[in-house]
Amino acid sequence: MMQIQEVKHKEALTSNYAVAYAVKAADVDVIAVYPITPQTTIVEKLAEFVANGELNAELIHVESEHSALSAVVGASATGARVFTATSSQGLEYAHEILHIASALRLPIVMAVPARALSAPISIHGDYSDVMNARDTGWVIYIVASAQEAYDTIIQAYRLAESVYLPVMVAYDGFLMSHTVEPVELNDESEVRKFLPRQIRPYTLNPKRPVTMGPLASPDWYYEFKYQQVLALREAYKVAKEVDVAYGSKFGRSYGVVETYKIEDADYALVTYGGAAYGNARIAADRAREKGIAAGVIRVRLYRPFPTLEILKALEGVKAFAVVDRAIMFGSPAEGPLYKDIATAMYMNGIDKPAINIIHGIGQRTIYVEDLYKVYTMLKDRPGKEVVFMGVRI
Amino acid sequence: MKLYYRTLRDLPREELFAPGHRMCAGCGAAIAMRWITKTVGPNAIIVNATGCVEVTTTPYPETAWMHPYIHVAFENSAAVASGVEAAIKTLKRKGMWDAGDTKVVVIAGDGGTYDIGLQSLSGMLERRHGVLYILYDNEAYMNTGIQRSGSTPKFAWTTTTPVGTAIRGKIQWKKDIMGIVMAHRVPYAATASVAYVLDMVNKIKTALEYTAEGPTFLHIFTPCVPGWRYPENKTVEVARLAVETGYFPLYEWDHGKLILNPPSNNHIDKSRRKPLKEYLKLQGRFAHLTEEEITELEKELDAYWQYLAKLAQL
Amino acid sequence: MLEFRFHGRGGQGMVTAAQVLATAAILEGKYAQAFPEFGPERRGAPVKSYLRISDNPIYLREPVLNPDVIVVADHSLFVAENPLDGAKPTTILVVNGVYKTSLKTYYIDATSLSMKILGRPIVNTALIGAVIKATSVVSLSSVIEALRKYFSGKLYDLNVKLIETAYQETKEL
Amino acid sequence: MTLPKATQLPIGAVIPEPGSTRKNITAGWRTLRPVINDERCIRCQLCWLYCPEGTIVEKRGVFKVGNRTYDVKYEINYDYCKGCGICANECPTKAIEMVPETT
Repeated sequence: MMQIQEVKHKEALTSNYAVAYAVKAADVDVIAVYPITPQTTIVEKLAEFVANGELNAELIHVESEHSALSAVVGASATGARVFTATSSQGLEYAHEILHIASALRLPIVMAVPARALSAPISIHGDYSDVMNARDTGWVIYIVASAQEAYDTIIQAYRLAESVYLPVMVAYDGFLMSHTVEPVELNDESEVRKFLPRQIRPYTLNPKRPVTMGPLASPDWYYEFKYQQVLALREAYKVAKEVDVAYGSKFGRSYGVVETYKIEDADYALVTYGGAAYGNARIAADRAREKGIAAGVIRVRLYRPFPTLEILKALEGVKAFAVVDRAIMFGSPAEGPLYKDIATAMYMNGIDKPAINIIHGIGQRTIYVEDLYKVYTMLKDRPGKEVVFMGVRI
Repeated sequence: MKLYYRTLRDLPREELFAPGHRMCAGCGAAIAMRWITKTVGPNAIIVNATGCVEVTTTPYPETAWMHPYIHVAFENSAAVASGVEAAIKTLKRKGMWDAGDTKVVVIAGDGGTYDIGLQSLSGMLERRHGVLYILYDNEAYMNTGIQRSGSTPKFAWTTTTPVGTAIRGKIQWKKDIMGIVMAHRVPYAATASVAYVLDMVNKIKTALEYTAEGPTFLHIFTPCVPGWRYPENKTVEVARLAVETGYFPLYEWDHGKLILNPPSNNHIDKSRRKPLKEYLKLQGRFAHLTEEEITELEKELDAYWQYLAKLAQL
Repeated sequence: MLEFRFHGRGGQGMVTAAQVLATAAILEGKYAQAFPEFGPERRGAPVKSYLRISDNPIYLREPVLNPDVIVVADHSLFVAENPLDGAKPTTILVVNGVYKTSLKTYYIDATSLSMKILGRPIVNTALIGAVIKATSVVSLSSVIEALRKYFSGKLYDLNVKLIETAYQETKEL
Repeated sequence: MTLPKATQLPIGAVIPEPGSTRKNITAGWRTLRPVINDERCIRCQLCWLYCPEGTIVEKRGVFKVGNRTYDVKYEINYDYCKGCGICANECPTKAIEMVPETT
């Protein structure tokens, strides 16, 4: 029988624009944003949607990122569906409110095209900003394509509103934020069915007055922090369910960890984000041409950390390298993902050669050739070390 | 201002600020909170900046607030309120707001307004959110234990402006926050004092109603027992003397017009004001002042009154 | 997979040129990726942009190092930059005005043409026409459709006219 | 007293009960207690107006004091009075006296 394959319509969008389309589809009520490169084009697109009446939302042009997050905290507490976005210094500036947003248990969604931190000032991409936010109680996705950015923003609302936690969707500044790619957009009415309006247990409403953000003494404070621990554990389960539900409705799902040719791999690269992952796949192909059984693991859900999936993916490999695009100065190993995986392995009694590659800092180009070399390193001299790659030493 | 309440008999009777809170005995801000909550009525959302009022009214698992209330941080109450206001607007438009004409009221101290919160306040005023922002001014960081702020008056003792042999109290003048707010061309801004409750509640109500047009601002003078070092039964007396000596004039900025309110409307003529000394001598924070220093303060006060008189003529 | 590198100056529209071609390819059901050499875009400063078009999903996120097609908006860029860097023997050069190299070259007087039709020396649209003529990577009609995402009203009509004329007038050197 | 477990508390440290500081009796803060002499009280309302705690209670009814009749009477809710003495200080007829608390 002949199959008629439907050619799905795709738009040519940058990841930033894809995010804006997802926000529109989610029928967001309040958006507060402040311009910062490379995030700005998200706001520009959203402003266009609002100006054209395509999105029925209040767009608050705040005077800082700190106020952007503060305003969406206020709006979310009032029961609105909210969105904000920032990068780099903006995320640092708003850092204080990151902790508060998660502790107040507000389902805020924020996009972060990841960018390096000053000084010296760099407008280019790396993950220093996102990694500084990793312990703030937010759910953090790091996505690898404009399509995934679109899909994940929609998933993020469903997740956030199920577990009452804010969700950050991060991706490569410039390398994705400004790269036009094909994106299949969902029917907006279907997105809205996927994201039904929920009655939250507590919002600011004179009919049901509650106090939010009180003072907690040592007798009470810890319990609320522990609640957040539990909420993130719950988010780990729900994120997977949401991804499956999204996949069955819209035909695309990603898992919390994505793997490439890992099943029979001896050597693996573990990484996050579009450039490191995309180029690692090509490098793995090249390595396989040379007889090295190479595979790639991409962490999509970064917080809560998908320990089980990563350990499972690494089960069969002889050695692996973690490619980090951020530096944790003064750490025993300077890569943040490396630290997470090392902890996960140690706690599970696993000991394997594991190299930490630091690369792509301030958008230093991660060449396929560089990553290919990492596979040869893993094969020729597997050990435990931190390698600063691509830097003039 | 509109006269919503002509006599004390007209004042709202229902208490909307619960006792049992931990504000100091004799706290000036507590008097203000009582009258703010009563006057705005139940259909309002309170956004509170970090500060004395916040920590003393929300000791988990208790709250003194009977309104929906949120505290987020120190410097951002105006931004949070912007979000609350925008949310109500959109939810109304989408038919998802069931509470009717809900007002948004910020309550913030002088630290959260003059200093760390000035940026978000300016942003909120510039964007013209329909929010009533109420500053309760106790002229220092009292919550952290009496440190100087941009609102602390010249020569005042605080723990960070001690009276030493080389420097005696705060060196700088108090910032003119009303001038800053008025420069944003808000529909309405006013000063008020807990000693003049009738004037204060009419201004609260006026400012609240004007939020339909845009942001409004109230600067309420709230003496602080431990910070100003006076006996706890003297709060209203100190607040009254601040007005009677001309130190804290009562006036309002109504759509570009500056109007001095009684009794300050009589005070352009210096002879109608009580000597500043009467206000200063009640307070331990000014106990070290020399005659020369008092003269300097009086000179500056006269200059300020000349400035106000000019504004009132415009 | 076909890889393109565009050389221009801030304001000449070379980033948009890559995006328009990517959009046209995506309209045709192909995979494409267009991105600028990222930086704060400043009028007059040399800029590069990149384009990949493929029948399969594109995972590679390197700058284009060995382009199949090099597009140069302005002769002076041969002095300021080295647009031929990484060129292969099979690489095709598309250039505004006649410029002789060892590469197979297509040229168009994009400056005169854009001045004539748009009244402004914004050469990107003309060069898109030249690229289609040189490579047939997408159809002219797809590009005209893709242009709708970037221009509207009279400006759209003028750019369509510009692209069609450029397509006709592009010659092989 | 056993305090609730983390899972038993509302999320986000929300306090769902408005005005719940009423559970906290602040009577113990007092060293001096205000006592109203109803004979001297002229019902000017100033104590009620200025009390920071809202502890001056306005009672409606018919109250005969000497040869005068009032429709209102002021009493003090000693549960919350912190004894600041503003009421006594502001009273124009000195109808309120601050007397030492006896334990």
